[in-house]
Amino acid sequence: MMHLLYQIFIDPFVQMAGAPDLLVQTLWEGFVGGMLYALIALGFVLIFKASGVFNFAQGIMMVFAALTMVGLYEKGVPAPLALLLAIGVMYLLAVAVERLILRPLVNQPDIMLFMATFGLTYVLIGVGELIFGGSPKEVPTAQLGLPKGAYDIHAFGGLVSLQKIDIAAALIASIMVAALAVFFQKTRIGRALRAVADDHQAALSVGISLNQIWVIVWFTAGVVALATGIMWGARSDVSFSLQVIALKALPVLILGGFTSVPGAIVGGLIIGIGEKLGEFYWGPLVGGGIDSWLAYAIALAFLLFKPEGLFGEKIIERI
Amino acid sequence: MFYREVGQFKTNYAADQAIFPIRQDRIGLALILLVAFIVIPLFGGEFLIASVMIPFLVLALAAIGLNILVGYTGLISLGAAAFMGVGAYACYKLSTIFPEVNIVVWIVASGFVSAAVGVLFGLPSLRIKGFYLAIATLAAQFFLQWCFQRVPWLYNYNTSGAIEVPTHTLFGVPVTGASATPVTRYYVVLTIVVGMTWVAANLVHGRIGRNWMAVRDMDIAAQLMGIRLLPAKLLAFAVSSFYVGVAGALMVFMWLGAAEPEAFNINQSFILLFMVIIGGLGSLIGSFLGAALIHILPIIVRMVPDALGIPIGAATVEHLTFIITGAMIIFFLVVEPHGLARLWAIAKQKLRVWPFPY
Amino acid sequence: MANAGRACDTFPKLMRMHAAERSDRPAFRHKDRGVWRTWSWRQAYDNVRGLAEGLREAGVVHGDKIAIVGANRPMLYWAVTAAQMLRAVPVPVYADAVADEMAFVLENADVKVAIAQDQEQVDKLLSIRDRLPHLTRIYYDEDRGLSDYDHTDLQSLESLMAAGSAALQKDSGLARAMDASIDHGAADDASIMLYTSGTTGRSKGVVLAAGRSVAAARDTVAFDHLNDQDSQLAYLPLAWVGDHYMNYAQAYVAGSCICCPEGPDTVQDDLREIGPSFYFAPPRVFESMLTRVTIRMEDAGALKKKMFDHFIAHARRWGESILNRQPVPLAARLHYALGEALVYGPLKNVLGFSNIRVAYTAGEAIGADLFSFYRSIGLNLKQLYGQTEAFLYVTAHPDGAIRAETVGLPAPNVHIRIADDGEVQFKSPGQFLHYYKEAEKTAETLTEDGYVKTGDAGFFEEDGQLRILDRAKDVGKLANGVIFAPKYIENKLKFFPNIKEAVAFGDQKDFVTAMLNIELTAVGNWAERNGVSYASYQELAGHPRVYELIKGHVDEVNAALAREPRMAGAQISRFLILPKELDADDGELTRTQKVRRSFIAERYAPLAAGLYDGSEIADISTEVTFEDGRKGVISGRVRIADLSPHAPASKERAA
Amino acid sequence: MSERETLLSVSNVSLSFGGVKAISDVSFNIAKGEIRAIIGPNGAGKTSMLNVINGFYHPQQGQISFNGVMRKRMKPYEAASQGIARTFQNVALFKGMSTLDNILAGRALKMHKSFFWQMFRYGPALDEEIEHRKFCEEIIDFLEIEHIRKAPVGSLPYGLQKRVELGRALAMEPTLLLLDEPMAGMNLEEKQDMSRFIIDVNQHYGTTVALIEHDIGVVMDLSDRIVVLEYGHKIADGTPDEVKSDQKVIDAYLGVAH
Repeated sequence: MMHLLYQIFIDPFVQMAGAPDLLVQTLWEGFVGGMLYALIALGFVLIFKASGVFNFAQGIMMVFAALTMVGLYEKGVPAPLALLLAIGVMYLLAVAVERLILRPLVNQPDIMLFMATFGLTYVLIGVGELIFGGSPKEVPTAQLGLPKGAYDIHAFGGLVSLQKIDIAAALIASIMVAALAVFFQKTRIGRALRAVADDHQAALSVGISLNQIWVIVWFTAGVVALATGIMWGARSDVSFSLQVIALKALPVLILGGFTSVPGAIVGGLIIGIGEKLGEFYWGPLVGGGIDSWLAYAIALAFLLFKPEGLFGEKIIERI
Repeated sequence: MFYREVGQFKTNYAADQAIFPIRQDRIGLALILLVAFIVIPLFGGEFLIASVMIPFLVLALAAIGLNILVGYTGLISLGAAAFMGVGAYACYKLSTIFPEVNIVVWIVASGFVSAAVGVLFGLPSLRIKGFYLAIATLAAQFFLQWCFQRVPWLYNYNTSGAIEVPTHTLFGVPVTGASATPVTRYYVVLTIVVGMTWVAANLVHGRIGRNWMAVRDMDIAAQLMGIRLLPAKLLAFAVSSFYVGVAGALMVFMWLGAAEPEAFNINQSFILLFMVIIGGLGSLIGSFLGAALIHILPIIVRMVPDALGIPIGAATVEHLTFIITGAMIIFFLVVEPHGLARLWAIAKQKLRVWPFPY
Repeated sequence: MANAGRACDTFPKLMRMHAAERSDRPAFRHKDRGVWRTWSWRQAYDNVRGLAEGLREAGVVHGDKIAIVGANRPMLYWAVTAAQMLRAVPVPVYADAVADEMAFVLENADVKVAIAQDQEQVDKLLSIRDRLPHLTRIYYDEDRGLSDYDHTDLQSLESLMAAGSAALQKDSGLARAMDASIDHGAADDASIMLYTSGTTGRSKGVVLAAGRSVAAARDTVAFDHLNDQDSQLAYLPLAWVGDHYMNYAQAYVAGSCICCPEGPDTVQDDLREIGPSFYFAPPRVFESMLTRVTIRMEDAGALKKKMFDHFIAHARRWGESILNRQPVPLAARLHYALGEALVYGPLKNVLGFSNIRVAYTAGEAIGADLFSFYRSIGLNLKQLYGQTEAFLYVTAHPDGAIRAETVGLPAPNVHIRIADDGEVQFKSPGQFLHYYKEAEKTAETLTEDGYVKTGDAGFFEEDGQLRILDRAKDVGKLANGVIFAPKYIENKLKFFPNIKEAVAFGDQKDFVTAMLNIELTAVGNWAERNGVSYASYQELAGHPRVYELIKGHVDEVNAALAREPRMAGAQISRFLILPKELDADDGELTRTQKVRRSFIAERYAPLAAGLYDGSEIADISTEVTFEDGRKGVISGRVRIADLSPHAPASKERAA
Repeated sequence: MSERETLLSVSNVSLSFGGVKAISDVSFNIAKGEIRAIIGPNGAGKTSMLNVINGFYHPQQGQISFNGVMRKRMKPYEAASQGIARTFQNVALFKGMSTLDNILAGRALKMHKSFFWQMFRYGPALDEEIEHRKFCEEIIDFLEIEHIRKAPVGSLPYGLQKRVELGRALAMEPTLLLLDEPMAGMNLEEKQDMSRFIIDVNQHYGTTVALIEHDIGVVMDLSDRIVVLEYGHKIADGTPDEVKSDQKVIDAYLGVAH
């Protein structure tokens, strides 16, 4: 018994202190993962804020977008053009979603829209696999101007290896987050998007129809998904197994709250880093693979104390 | 049109509160049971019984379980398959530890294990609501699935990592394993499903069902009427998990004969949720209809191209199934958000007031 | 059995017999608190005895008058029998009567005890109590809202009955006395007093004798083969002879079951639930039912509508022949059978008519179309002609010879003759004794040889069936001498679903005119379909397009009148649509919903004048009574429409 | 009125949401058997007051005692089990259920038969169900809603929904009945009906009623005493006549409305 307690509560920290380079390496990987989680979560937040839809398909949109780009490339389309085409496809998707799902389901309870995004998930999986096949694909990083290789830094009493693609991912993620923040705060459309979350009438007064706003939001979320998908893909491969990773963005949302951009970032980092640390230092105790659920457990633990998330608005129930 | 309700008056509350107050419904139900218990075993082929009816019944039972939670109590769960897994593994362990006990007893008992686990994962439901709760149930899904993979004790340290069902007998007749005939397995499944459906109907039509629905429709008002949310929700989790767990045990023991942890993955959870949504939230009939549609659809997708002579790969069939399922969900949500059950209710209402339109 | 030999010539004796012979058969049902409470003949009889004993102890004796005010409730029917058991005379009063009307009846009848259904009726009774010196006690059935009332002279029937039953239980002497009281009941006892609706003038209390009532009911029960397997829905006013005869008297004779609906809003549902085998309704009920059928079918899908119309057309062609067991080609029969499965059967099911063996309509003339519609879908609907003074039946349709225009052959043991001036006169087994306290009126109504003057003009058709034209004194002549039968014309108008009420004028005038009421449901529905917007009944009634619509109907009536030689000269030349619905509360209709023509002519004098002075618009301002009893004034301009008459059918075409 | 026993007393209650004061230092009491109205302009804190009374909100300051018992933080279901029932400003019926089931749901506290019997809908469970159905039928009869007994409440007109909601509250056999704008959105006739029901409930069942209502005419007719709130403060408290002639009330409220 004592041994078990020791293994849980003491030993991991001894390990961390004993090999700081490994700790830093783990933290870095957690950080990069966290940034990407944050990016996926951001897609959710965008859509939730503007249309009140909890878009379960966000994860699959990421896979679908990346798959479209890579699939087109594999079919002989030059990479930059494939990227542009993929962006175009995401636009078409946004239009289709607005037409076929949002518009007919407007005024239905939120749960209905949530369920509809399940349907969307399935359709996207089916279509993606039907057209591009189910086998994993490699992202043409070079053609997209993404770096390869790693910087090896000798520090913390050992070797810390920073993959260049990870650095690029972290940078791009940061840039996108910043860009979105600026977009929301400073631009007219961005303000309209924020307004629409609170009051549909207010949005109309800005001169943009609700339907246009939905298209814009879904398109933006699609572009974010594309970027995220390429990053993840570049780190591993593009395949539908990425979808499970996308699901990890959900605990991020719980943590950060559905409506908060900073929440998505902080939540992403907490989950990303917590998960890596947990898997690396505690995972072996129970046979490993705990990263499949650890993120949820962390989020759940937070949730029990703060049901509205870290940055969510305090819920005052009115009757 | 077939309903002739004139003269069907009730002289006491017991008759008026009956689950099937209309005589024609009772006759219809009796006919369905007659077909299920006699016609299908007598005239159904092995394919119909083993590949259509048994899976349909098992999935319907799971859908009823999930419907109790999602449809009747309004708590979304994305982890139903994991609870099927709990039932399956519990039954597996129980029957290997005590092989001499009747397997049907263990199938039912495994429901209790599932219910207990369900209550555990239902605890956060008091503080967490709506989408947050839906995501929280994913924790159950991933954690339990991880257990099935990583806890060797659960699968008796088999090298394959899968569980396989040995032969068990009931009154000397093999009911599980390779030597059990489909008809025997069908009867076991059918009896359990019919019995449990009856119990579910009793529950949802009584005080407990009303409390669940009150919590679902307006939890604040429910509280102010003295309904305590946590017990009501936990009971829903327990009953739901019980049903789903028994369905899981039936799935492995009566249908597949063996299972890997992947059988209980998140996709299976989604499929169950689809059955409930397409079938109709808050409807037992809907659970059956949804299960029938979602289970039978792929069979048809597979058979149609064959029948038309179009060669089509197994992978393509799967992709098409995905697309059709997804499109169908969207279609149903747009056209009839309350699912097949509502269509059935509308059709029934039309028949009752025929020739009037409403 | 003690009473087997004795003839049952009173209702208490009949009830005692049923209690013995079919003690467990249902006698009464009442949908109360959501389910059909049922009382067997035995239970009902015991309850009645309890009530009777309670009333006796309260001092009710032979000859006392007991008012009964309320909707159809077993308890109130029992009160009727309980009164009869004591040889007192029950006086049912229309439940929707306003306090003033009620005061008249109760005062006139010297009522000693009043039995009320609920708080509403008790309130009315208390408000008129000063005018009723003989009234000693009030009993009520439903206690809601009454607990705080002064109970000195007020008591619940429930407790009265309980006390009475307990007393009978305890004291066998009392029980024997009650038996004796039943035995003492004699055929010529006054059994009930029903007030006429008073189409003309004040209402009169018609006193009916027990023996005659039972005898009349026996005849018709045999005529229609009613027995203890039958059931009927009692939803018509207790005070109306129709209810007293059809439900009370016939059920007591046949031993069938009286079913009381839950409330006025649920009659249609309750009818469907109980599925009676015998049904009685005035034409307006059948009419509004058909209107609803038509309106609901308007909303049906094109295919279903087509199917419905097709089979209804087929039924109109063959249905009555099939019902009348006349020879019909096999193909048509099969076609009809298919229709029965697809349309008629389900339609009868939703209307609650599936189990009906015999249905009657009476009280007013019924439109031929309306009448044959129900018959064509297989409902054995028949017409009867009668009045309170006859204890309802004078004539009735025999099976197999049923025509909408006639009211049938004389009922068993009824003698009918047409007086020289065309008035129908009869002598019947159920015939009344006299008008209460109105010897003069009684004498006026009876001929010297004991026939009753009906006041209706009519004649016998060749097959011996009676045909009623109108109230004899209403039949007038136009200035040019043409016969003018207002009711005849009004009925033709009212057969259109869009027209609710019609009042025709023309006596001593140059031409015929009419004031109409539109039927809000039907016309409102039409308006919705045709994009006619309106904010109020008044606006809809005055809408030019509604005038056009109604004008079409009036024109059709004219065309029909033109085909009848006797009536061709009495076509409608001008009409208007009244801006408000005629209402019994305003005195424009009787409580049985018959129009009071002269009253209306007076009340709407400017309009009546407008109809004849050629003006296109007339102004009117009139008082109305709202639902809650408040009064208000409706005023406005009413348009008057002109029509050109049709040429009478030429002799050549007729030949 | 003063000699009547106090059923509920609210002392110095303050409530705020994230710094915004909804109720500031309000005290008043409700006597047994009376009809007590709480009136005031929109946003005066009336609904919040009801929410405090039935334990849905917890005041930061002040105390509430019910039936002589001081209470601290109370859960809504505890308030319910002590006999406080409630209707809502925006009808809060169980939309997926019939009228009858809604009212039966109001009997939740009185039904106890075990899960075991419920499973079979037999024996004690069925007996209990029938017993409570009987009780609910009395309410249905009382409120004259027989014709919509089996109708899904979502499809009913607003006025009837309000009536069903009252029925559901009555099913709890409450000692204190809180009505939040029972006549909002009703026409004259429906208002008269509702007033009659409220008076009947009060007189014949002896139920104490506290109600919020905007129709001043109705309030003056119905209530024994009235509390007037404005911006979370109590500005008047007394009989209808006293309140009507109170200058502060006239300035703040009545003057505007009339």
